[in-house]
Amino acid sequence: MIEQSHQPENEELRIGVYICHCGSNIAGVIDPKEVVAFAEGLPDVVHATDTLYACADSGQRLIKEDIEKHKLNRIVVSACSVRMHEPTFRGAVAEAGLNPFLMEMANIREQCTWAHGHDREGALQKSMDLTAAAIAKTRFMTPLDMIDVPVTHKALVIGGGVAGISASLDLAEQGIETILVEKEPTIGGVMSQLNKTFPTMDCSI
Amino acid sequence: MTAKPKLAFYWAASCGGCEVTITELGMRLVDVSEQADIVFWPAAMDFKYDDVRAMKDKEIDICFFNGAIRNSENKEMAHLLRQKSKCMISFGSCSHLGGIPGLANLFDIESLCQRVFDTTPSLDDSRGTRPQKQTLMPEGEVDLPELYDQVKCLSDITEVDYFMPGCPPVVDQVWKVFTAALNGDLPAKGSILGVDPKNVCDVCERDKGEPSFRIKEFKRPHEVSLDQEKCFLTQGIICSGPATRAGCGTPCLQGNMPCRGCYGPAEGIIDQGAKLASAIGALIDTDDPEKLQVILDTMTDPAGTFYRFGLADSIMNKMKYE
Amino acid sequence: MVDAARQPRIDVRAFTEVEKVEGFVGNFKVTLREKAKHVLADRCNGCGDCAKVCPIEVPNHYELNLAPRKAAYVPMSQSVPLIYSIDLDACIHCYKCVEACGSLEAIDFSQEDKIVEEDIGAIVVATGFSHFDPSVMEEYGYGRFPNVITSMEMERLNNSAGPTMGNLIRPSDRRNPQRIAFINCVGSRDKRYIPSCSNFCCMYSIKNAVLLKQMNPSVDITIYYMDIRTPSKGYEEFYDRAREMGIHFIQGRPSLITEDEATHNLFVHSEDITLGRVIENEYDMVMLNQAAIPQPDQNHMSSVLNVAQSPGGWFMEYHPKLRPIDSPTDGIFFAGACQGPKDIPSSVAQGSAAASRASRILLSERWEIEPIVAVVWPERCTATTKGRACGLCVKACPYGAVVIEGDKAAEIITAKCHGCGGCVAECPEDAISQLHYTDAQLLSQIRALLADKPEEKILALRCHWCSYGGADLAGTSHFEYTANERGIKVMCSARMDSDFIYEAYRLGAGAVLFSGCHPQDCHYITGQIIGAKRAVRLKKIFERMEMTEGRFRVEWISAAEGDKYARVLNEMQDVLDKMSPEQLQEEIARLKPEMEKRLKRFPGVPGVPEAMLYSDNLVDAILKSKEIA
Amino acid sequence: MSHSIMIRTFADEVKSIPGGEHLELCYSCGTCVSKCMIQQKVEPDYNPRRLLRLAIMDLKDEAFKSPTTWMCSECDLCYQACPQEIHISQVIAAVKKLAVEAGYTSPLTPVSVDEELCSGCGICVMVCPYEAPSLYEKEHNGDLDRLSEVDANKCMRCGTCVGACPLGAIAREGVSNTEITSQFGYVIPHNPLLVAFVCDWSLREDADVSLLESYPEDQVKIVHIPCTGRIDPQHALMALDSGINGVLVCGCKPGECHFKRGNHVAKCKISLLDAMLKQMQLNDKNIRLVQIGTQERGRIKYEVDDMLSTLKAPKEAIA
Repeated sequence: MIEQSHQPENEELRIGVYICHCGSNIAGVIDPKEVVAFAEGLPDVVHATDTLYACADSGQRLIKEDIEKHKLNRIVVSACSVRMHEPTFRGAVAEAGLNPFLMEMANIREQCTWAHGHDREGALQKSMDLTAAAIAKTRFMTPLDMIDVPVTHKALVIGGGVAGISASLDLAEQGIETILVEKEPTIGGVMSQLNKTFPTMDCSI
Repeated sequence: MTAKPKLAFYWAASCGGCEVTITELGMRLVDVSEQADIVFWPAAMDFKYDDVRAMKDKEIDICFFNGAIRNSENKEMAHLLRQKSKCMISFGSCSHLGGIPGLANLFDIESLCQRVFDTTPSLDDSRGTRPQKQTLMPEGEVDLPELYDQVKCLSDITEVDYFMPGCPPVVDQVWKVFTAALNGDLPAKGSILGVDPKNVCDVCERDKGEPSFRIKEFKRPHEVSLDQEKCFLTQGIICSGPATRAGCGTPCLQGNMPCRGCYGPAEGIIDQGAKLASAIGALIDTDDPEKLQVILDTMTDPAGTFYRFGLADSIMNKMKYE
Repeated sequence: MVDAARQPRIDVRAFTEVEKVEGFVGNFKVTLREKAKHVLADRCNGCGDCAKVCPIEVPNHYELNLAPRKAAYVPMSQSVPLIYSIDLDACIHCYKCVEACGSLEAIDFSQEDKIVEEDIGAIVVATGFSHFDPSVMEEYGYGRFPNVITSMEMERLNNSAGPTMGNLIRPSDRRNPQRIAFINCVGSRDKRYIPSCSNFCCMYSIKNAVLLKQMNPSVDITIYYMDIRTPSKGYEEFYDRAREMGIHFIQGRPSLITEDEATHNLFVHSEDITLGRVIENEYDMVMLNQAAIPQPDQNHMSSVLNVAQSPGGWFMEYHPKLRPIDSPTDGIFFAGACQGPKDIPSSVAQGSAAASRASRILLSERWEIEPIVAVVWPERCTATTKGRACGLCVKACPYGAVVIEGDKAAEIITAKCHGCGGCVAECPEDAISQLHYTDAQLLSQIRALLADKPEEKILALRCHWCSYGGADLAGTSHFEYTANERGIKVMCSARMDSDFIYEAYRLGAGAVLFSGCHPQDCHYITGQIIGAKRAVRLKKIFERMEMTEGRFRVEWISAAEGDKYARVLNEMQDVLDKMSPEQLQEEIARLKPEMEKRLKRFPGVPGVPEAMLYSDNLVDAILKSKEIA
Repeated sequence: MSHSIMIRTFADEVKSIPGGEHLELCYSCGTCVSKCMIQQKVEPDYNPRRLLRLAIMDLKDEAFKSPTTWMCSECDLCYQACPQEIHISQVIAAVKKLAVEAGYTSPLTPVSVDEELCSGCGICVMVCPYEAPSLYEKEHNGDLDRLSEVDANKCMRCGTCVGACPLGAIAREGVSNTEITSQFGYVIPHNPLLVAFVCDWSLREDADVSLLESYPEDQVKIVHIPCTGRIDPQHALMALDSGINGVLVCGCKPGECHFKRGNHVAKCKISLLDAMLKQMQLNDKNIRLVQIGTQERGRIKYEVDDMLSTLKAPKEAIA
């Protein structure tokens, strides 16, 4: 069972904030520097900057170096969707020795500049608020450890068409026991119904 | 001093409304009688057919003949009066177009008789009566007029000089025609007298239809509260005004009732009912055959509506009887 | 096919369906239904004697119903596994097959479906695609004009293993067609049916044209197309070859096919775009190149596997560019056309890719999962305070991960907890928290979002899997909506605590959106149901408070419904726009005491007082900082 | 929240007019061009796809002068067929609106109103699918006379108003009342067995048109009309009255009228006429309306043959 972990007593918060341009995807609608200026005025923010592509190697390197240089212990990245780059930035802060769960993203691309392209002022205000909310969350974030689970070494492939057969063969050839399930009485799928196939015009079966 | 012109009035198959119109001339009739002699007017005075038979040919100057030709008596009198008159005026809708009696042409004679003598709700029970050509009276066997199986217009059986439409012709138009006739101002033979140009819509003051107006349901005047200002068609009420000759002075419209078409087809219209179907059919709002049938079903009697006065003069009538 | 059958580590289970998938990465429990074949697999030797004697013939679905099969059958002679089945829907129980099978005794009419459970570490989904039925497009006359056929029918009609042994005939009179038209994009790239491109049909129709031309060079073939798309290696060259062979290409999408009743010849009406002229050409046969569509049971499979569907119904990958093989659920991967139409090379490549993604897990001894699980403060549980646990947390958990033993406080079994947060929000004593989504964290976020002009803002609570994805898709598709939206993410609508919503209104929020997955899409089995019940309760409470309708809105928005997300937000903005500022302020002020009343216990939650204190300062800083900026 | 879109180009202008929004979705597949019959039957330069293209490419002047701008009758067959669901007729209407605002006028000759005959009854205003006619007042002998006038830029020449006008005040070249009635009936010494009023759009295939024209004149007389909305039941009755045995009205299938609703108008008129013939105990089978779909190749011959073989004089059928 996992214990509720607590923030170390009297830990001084040192938050680093990164506002991504994402080329013109974000910077084409709002001025990231304005968000930086805004973030600098918030409590515990010791470093805020904009960056052309936070997810690029250079962007990640910047964050890692800043963690060292400014002794940052919380990171906020205002960039794209967590579905896009949360693993990237978690990896980056972890490499700098920070617990990956002390990084928080604000989605100012998909859910802001892309959705409010014709309302620049509205998008700017929203970017600031989303960044502030991420900063607020980091204030109460605690280091967390991944949970470790065992693995059953057996694969299930659902569908016996060309993709399923290919996956099954590759799995099996790596030594993995594989169950290939097909709802029809024969495997082969659509491919087996075809005459010759392009571009080599060989037989499909 | 020349002799006063001689006038005759006769009613064949009609309701008598046309006769009432003439009496409605009131004191102006006195002027007429000063300028002309009324030599035959069975509805008002005691004349016998034999009096007419006794006249010389063309002795009557003008004969106003109202009513359709329904039986042998109507026909015989029409021929007789034609023979005795210089000028024959087909007076009123029945004589002109068959009128209301003409609607009988929708049915065969036996089913009409069944309705009248057997199944009319006011009858206690049928005695199977049918009109007879001869009947036995104390004085002996009498010949009765024969009922024809078809109602005809006056012009169908004899030559007519002028037509004067209306059910009945309105009194002001009658006076105009009388004055013109007495002054010898009648137009070319075959003309229609006592009418105005174009159609009823031309003189109707109501607000006309709007673009893309369509009829979703036909209603009868008693089923709705009618707007005094708006065109009847836009209220879903069939109005015969578009295909009907002007001249009546629109008493129906002023009484907030739609035009019934008694003045007959306006100039340029060959068949009043078919033309009305063409105009009003184009206003029906539907693109679905089933819905169309539902809308048509709201019109209880299309032939009776579109040919209310003109059935006996219609092409369909010709197709049926010729 | 044969390789798969021969590979000893592949266990081919044909005629089998997946009924249920439970568990998590490395530890799935899968229920399979092995449908009864009425033939014993270990005894059948595939000799086919049963089929020879079977007197019943029914259309063979595998041959697109162009040829018959028996009630005792294999769909094709090369079936893998080569085990016959008895189709009981067609069988008349004459038992001739039993006789023919003789001493093998492979036929068993008493056989029933078998339910099997398997422990699985990772799953590759390769359920493939289906074909659009062109009979709904009346303009092409499929189903009414006998000589209009589909591309799959064409496959069987020119296949040497097909019903005509590869002799292409036209259905109306069995003559060999001389003039054949192929129509591309039938149903696809068509907003009325399938808006997307089906990927492989261009090449596919060129392939069939080349094939027919090779078999009979005198055949005249015309391909009607809108665009020819040949993006992969060797494809353009193949297209060139087809042109050189004399196959005609007409750019122009036919609007209509008419048929001569006597000859059953067909007339294709189209514009020749290059000429700008309407043309009408006569053909003996027309082939419609049908769109690829998701499998008819794709929705069902999506529920069984708990994976989302993209617009169009295909399975939705974790990320279209960066993680195209992964499903959003760890341990489940997609291969082939189930994720979107694909040609054979891509499907094969994806099969390999999925195998490789899966083997990362399958070849590891252990696997790490995110620690976003629930934790209990035992001292706050009623078991401790009142001597008896209320058990609401146990009821809320879709996984049985919360247990209460005797008079002890509730406990979370971490390995079973998926981290939906339902128990956290349901606990009346606020005795449970969720790591990484604590009340303190979420509260400070809410207060930061509503710091500036809260009455203009629409606070949107979205679940991670669906509605957050829907909001992403709205952005990706550039569906614009009001910039007054302020989004906050939790894992599941089950975590959306009433207190958050009361707090938002107490702070003066203009409107609040409560949005999660559709019930069948919920990533946590029944998490959405818990959230939905709470949302309904809240709705009633706000109704009783006479809150303006629309200021609290509950919507289920999937990751594929970007348009809906944008529409809902714009509608909510309309609600606010319809109120005058005074009216809104008056209502906010009127309801504030009501909200405070309901939030009485909230400050007692561990972390919340600190969060309140902190965010008061933060709000000041935000306002000041905005002023300067 | 609404965002005002800047209008910079002609395409923007078209898109800013309701109906024009989806202009740029067009991927030039040509479905609209071949679904439409105008190019095939009337105007070789008619091409909706190209008009959309002209608009997209800001070729304003060419777009305004294009016959497509003026000849689209908004039948919407192309809209139903468009895979991009572009409401093409509305896009064209948007271009036309701009063209009219810019002072361009329709090259089509509209129907004409004879002021001497018009009574201002407003029937034409009500029946027109294009809102082309309107009523206005004009001084005439000191009185204000109400008359109808036709907006030449709106009139598509379907003739529905011509059929409905009670006084024959509206005419369209080729199908005025006298031009129709001079082709058969009382004025012709030897009338055919059958007179067929054929809508020019109902026979999509040229093959069908030639089939129809192959009947000898003494069997079938074809009266070409722009739309079955033009028919007048009077003409049908006159035909029968003058000794012709049958009248066939041939129009487009419901939903496929070239002029929006002319085929419904015809259906209504013929249904009314049928009802009256039935009341009169006349055979209503001798007047027949057939509505032919775009895919019903060869049906016209079947219908004409069927009618010729069953024709009976109306009077023979009296019950």
